[in-house]
Amino acid sequence: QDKPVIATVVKISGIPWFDRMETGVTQFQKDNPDVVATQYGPATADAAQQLQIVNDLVAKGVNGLAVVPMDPSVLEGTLKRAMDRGVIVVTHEADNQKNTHADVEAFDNADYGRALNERLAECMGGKGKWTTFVGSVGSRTHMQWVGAGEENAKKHPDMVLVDKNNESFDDANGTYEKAKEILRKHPDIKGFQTSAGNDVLGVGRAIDEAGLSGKVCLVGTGLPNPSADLLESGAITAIGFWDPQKAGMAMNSVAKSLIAGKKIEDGADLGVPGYEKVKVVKGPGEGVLIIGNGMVIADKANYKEYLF
Amino acid sequence: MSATHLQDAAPSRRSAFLDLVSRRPEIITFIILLAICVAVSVINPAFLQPSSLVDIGRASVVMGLFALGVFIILAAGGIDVSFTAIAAFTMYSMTLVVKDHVPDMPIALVLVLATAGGALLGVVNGLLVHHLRVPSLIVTIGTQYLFRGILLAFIGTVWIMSLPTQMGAFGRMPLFQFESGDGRTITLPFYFLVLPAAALLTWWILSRTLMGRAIFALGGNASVAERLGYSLKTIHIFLFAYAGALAGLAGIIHAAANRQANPFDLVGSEINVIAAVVLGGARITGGTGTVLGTLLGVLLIVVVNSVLVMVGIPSTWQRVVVGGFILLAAGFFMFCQKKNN
Amino acid sequence: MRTTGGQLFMLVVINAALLAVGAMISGGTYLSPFNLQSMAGQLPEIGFLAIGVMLAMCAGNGGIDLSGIALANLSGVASAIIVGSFLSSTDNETAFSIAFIAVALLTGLIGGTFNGLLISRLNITPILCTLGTQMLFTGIAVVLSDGRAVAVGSPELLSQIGNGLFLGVPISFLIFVSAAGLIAALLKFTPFGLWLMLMGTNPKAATFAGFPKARVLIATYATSGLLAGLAGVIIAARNVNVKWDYGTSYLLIAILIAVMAGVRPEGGYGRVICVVMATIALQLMSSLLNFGGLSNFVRDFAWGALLLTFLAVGRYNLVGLLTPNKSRKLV
Amino acid sequence: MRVPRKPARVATARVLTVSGEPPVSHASTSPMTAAAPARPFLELRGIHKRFGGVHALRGVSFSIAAGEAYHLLGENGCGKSTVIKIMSGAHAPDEGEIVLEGRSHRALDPIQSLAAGIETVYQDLSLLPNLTVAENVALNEQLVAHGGRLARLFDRTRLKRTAEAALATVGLPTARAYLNAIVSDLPLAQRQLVAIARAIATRARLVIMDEPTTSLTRREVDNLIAVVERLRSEGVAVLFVTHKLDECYRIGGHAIVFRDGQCVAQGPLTDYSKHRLTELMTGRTIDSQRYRTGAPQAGELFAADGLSLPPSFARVSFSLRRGEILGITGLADSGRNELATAIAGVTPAARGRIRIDGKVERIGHPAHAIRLGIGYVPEDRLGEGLFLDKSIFENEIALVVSDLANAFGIVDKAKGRALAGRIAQDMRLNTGDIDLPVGALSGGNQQRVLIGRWLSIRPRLLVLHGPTVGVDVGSKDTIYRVIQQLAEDGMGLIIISDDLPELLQNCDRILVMNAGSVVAEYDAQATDEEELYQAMLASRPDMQTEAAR
Ligand SMILES: Nc1ncnc2c1ncn2[C@@H]1O[C@H](COP(=O)(O)OP(=O)(O)OP(=O)(O)O)[C@@H](O)[C@H]1O
Ligand SMILES: Nc1ncnc2c1ncn2[C@@H]1O[C@H](COP(=O)(O)OP(=O)(O)OP(=O)(O)O)[C@@H](O)[C@H]1O
Ligand SMILES: [Mg+2]
Ligand SMILES: [Mg+2]
Repeated sequence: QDKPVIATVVKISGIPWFDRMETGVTQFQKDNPDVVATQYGPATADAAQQLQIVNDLVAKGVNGLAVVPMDPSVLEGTLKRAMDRGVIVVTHEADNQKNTHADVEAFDNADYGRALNERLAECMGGKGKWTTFVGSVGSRTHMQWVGAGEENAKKHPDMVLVDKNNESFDDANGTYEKAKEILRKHPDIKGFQTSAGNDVLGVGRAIDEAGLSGKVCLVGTGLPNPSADLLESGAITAIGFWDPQKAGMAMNSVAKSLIAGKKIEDGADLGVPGYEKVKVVKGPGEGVLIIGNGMVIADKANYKEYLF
Repeated sequence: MSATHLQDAAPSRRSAFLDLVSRRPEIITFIILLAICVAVSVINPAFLQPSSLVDIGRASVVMGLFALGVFIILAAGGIDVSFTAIAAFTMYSMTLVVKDHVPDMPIALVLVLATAGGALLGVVNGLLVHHLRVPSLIVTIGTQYLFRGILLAFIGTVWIMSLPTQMGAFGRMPLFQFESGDGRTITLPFYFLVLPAAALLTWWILSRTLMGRAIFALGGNASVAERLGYSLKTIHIFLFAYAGALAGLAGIIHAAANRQANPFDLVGSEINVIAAVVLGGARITGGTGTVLGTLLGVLLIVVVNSVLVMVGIPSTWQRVVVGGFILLAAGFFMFCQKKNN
Repeated sequence: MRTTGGQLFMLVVINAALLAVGAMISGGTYLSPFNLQSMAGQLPEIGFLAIGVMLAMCAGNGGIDLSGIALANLSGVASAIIVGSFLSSTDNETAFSIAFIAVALLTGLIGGTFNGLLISRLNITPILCTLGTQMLFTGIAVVLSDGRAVAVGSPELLSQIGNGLFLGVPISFLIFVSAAGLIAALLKFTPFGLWLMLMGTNPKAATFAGFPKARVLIATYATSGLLAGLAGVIIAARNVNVKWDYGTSYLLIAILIAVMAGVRPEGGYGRVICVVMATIALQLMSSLLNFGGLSNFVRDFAWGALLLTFLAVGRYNLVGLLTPNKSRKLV
Repeated sequence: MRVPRKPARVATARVLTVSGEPPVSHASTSPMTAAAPARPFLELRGIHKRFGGVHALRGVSFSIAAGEAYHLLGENGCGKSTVIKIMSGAHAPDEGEIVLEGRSHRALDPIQSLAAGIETVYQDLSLLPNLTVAENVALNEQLVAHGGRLARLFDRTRLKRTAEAALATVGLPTARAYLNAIVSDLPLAQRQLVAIARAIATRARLVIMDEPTTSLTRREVDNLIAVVERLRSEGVAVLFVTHKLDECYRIGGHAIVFRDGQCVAQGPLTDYSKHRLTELMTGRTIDSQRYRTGAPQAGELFAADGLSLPPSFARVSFSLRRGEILGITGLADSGRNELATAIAGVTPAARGRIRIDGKVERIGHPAHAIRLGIGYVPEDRLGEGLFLDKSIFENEIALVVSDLANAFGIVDKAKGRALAGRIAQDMRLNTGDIDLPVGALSGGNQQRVLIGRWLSIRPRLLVLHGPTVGVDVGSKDTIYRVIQQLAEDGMGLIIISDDLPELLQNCDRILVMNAGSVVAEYDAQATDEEELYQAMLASRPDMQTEAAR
């Protein structure tokens, strides 16, 4: 068949976030029968495994790649080779990716980190000890978020950042243990700003079990469904996220346009909610950076509007 | 026909301490553990509160259960790396079954079935190890991939974020609970009891039953044990079934404590568990070790991992510290043993 | 007593079968030069680590090297930072490349020697030792790079190593094959190799025969470290960047390959050619599954099943039914 | 030391009660003294066994009666161990039948055999190195009592009682510390006794001992013979496999001679002379005269001056000339083993000096010793000497691997193969295929490979520790001839052994060690076994009184 093939490659398959993204890819396929869109992903969260999949897909001969890099830097070499072979490359969550035609971001990372922190400060009443969690110190976006949060907290001189950048490895149990330890070391801690999807669950559980729900504030990236219980109990103050389904559709939409030889202009409409009027700037490499407006901050009051 | 001279030929002339250490290497583990606790308390007196103990106790449960299984296999001269896959497998499929099919299954039955499921997968290991006649390390690398592959490819990958109520309740059920000075509730969960119970059972099996002795016999020399009439097949099947059962139990407890069943969890932590058992004094070549030592080894790893924040080590440095520590402990261990010979 | 020919034969058959199946399901694209090149380019990094694991296993006494990928990453990170601090990868391409390779190999060598020293001098059990150094090496890489990816860039020489072709064959693959050949020769023709294999079968007898045991052990782990350094160079060359947490899944896969190659975990026996063939088999299979669009979880399952099948075939001497078996006469 | 009067009987009674039968019911079959029962206890009929291409047993038949002693004799590899494994249930025969107490079986399994009272002391002892003495001795008794089922409680008091009785019988201590000692910490001789203790810890009907005396000293052998006597008087049959013909005559009983997987003769030992037995076993004539014909050359080659390694030996001094063969003997704990390993650099002496060719040297490591031209053939050839999985070729060149390497570090394999081939010829290995793994050779050939290894570097001094332990008469002959040839060539040799005829036949001088010191020195030609034996026991008051008893 001559239909262009667009392969979406995610960080790891099977987890809720990327399952949600897959619904977007499926939706896109349904809406666009003139392309073949499918999603792939490694079994383990390892950049090397993702790299192998991308390599094999290029060898197989796809027309477009929509990649959510585990680690943008690791993919540079391979993506360059793919582009040299004429494959259209679109990335997501990788605003530093050099070898890409377009990187699609749901929002500006600094804006997002600032927004999370502002919500935290509001809950803390602008004072008290707080700390941050990242998936790992190597995760660029996470570091950007907490970095922007740290910057934002300077507006509130009474907020004291302690033991920052704890690594959670996106493991709820490990995060829980770490959070317990922090609660023990700093009995007067008032706030947590977390980054990886599972962090709110681990920290939230620690807060919940210590009977501190409502007394300690927790704002971080998380998905509405898993966080529902803890949002209800008050252990989680608010969660921030963007909808991976829409991001998946946006990536594929960009890829399809680029394959068709079109260009994405500033203010363009990708036909996906949250990406109706995207900002397009020059990226770090030859490609462009496409920034949407897909940020959502949800709390107990409104999380039910986004059940996934 | 006296043989008094034989008695003085028996090894002597070592200091009493070294002698003790060579018979009970777990003493070294205990000393290291103690030293860390003292050092940490000096650096940060906040460590000295009951909640530390409770947290460490709770954090040891899953690793402790795994370690007991690894230990019993190590004692028989084998190695198992598939237990995490078994745990993930039983944990996830059990939760799935309860959630979708038998929502009001009593928690006791859930635990029993998970244990039985783990044992069943263990039996697969045991049969393979016995019939393929290759070191169990190799077989269990294979079954680790196999079990995990089956779980993720055919059973499911969707995280179960809201557990069936009875499982959630089990994870939250307190053994005791108290309020700390600053108004925080400190809870030692009920499931903590599973670890000492399993440890006692393991100790009892190893030291009070013929099977226990047979396990050490197998670890001493498998072909000799076979010649003396020990049924290797029975031992292999029991061993791996037991370790599998502990893994299944650990998996369910992990899910209940975590309030979610994540099929990606656990796999990847097996080398750490083996390290804990070896730090507890069991030789990697088999035939030695004690249950107490195993528990001490687990505590050692848990404590080291959980005092990093207390001591204020920045997260970029944590791996260096843990790695360096394992080397130091292992070096000290070998130093004491070498001095003996 | 020895079924070495059988193991190799099996691996060759498996590889041939995988290629045939691949050709069938992909309608030929699987055998296209580009895909073959792509697969050949992918396998050296893990292949080097597997040879390292094999060497450690051959030394006996529970020998194993868990620190391989950690050391490979450390080599890349350390070298990128050190060399990057006084040379620029764009201005001085060749000098940068050569310096980068040299420092990475040296780092690997030092790391491996460190393992060897701990194991031979302090008598630390290899599994504990390399677990500890695995964390240590990773930790140092994190501290050096502050957890971030370090850019190496693509200076001419490095990029040739990573992506270049020679007579249609990826240069990285050629490097892998020649390094493997060199190690094979080292094992077969030098005193080191003979000592290593004899020592692996009976360490006590090795002492009595006056072997330089400590030196052999150190050399073994140092070689394994050097190979890790080489893997680090290839990773850097292919990916343009290095990072401390690259390839975490390689740890078990390297052991899997060694075992599939028939390396004896008790020590004393292992063949490099078998490790190379096993690496190729895993690569073929993994690419095959990606081609078939199957989920990567099926790959885990297939690897496990393949390994167990291998063991069963060896155990019940199914190869013996296929190959003419020269039965040795005992005296 | 307390010695229970009839420990074996104590064990009998106990086993009976455990197995659930009242002791009385068994009384009718159990106590048999000299009067042989009507039918044999065990009979083998036309047994065949093949291992791949090897036809190890070709129609073996013999029978064992209660209360009798049997000696299974034959060269290495003639099938002795195999037939034992068939009786103990470790192997199943390919053809033939096993008649046990009148019941015919195609094959036995280990538990069946043990339950019938067939106990085996294997050649490799089959001890569990990580378990305690008590467990090694008495655990199996409980296993057998439960019919091999493992889901049973294990009874510690009973373990202790059984172990104490059995240990006392073979003359080992029964103190708690000893019961709880780990077997791998014991010296070889004691391990052998522990293995024997295990065999008699149960209600044995037939005790099989595969070369049980290889590492026992003469006194321990005497003790063992006493144990055997008592077993026989209780109606227990004993089957020995041994290469020490002298011991057979001391024990008495029947000979069963194997050659090439077949039984070539059986009958009362008294019907056969030693010479005749040797002929039957080997199919050729070997005379047992003194091998030593040459004489030492002038000039000191090696001297030990006040060597000490407390608590094993102290102030040991002696010297050795070029071409001289020095024997060293003593009881197992006399320090002779440690002296041997000290010279070899395995357990370096703490004090004292060693002179080689007049130069004072310190030996801290085996590699040291080898560099100085001192070779050492360890007693435990499987554990410490050979690389079993590796070929004869690789085993033979192990010492010269680095010498065979050329300037580029490449080992010259052709040269190595030529060397190994020459050694194989010199040592008269009975295979020409030097690619065969050493593990596939018989014990005698393995020992020849091990000694042959030293021919590759021609050391100045060769220390042979138990050079013919477990080696048959044919191989012994070869080994002795090689030893003499080496001495002729000017090499100095030290033989550490408790095979006194061996020392008398081969040495110039013999040193006797006792309690860590050299207590006597004899000219080998002017002394005899009796004198040596007395010197080994002398000066230890407790033992003298015993010898008198
Ligand atoms: N497991 C086995 N596999 C192959 N061949 C074997 C095996 N066991 C024994 N054989 C062969 O059977 C023959 C008889 O061996 P066996 O062990 O019975 O000899 P033996 O009489 O005990 O010798 P020795 O006096 O040295 O103990 C030998 O030629 C040997 O090669
Ligand atoms: N697993 C095995 N595979 C091959 N051959 C074996 C095996 N086990 C034993 N044999 C063979 O059985 C024979 C007898 O072995 P054993 O260990 O009894 O030595 P031996 O000949 O009895 O020597 P000695 O008389 O000195 O004890 C040897 O030829 C040995 O190679
Ligand atoms: Mg034998
Ligand atoms: Mg023998």
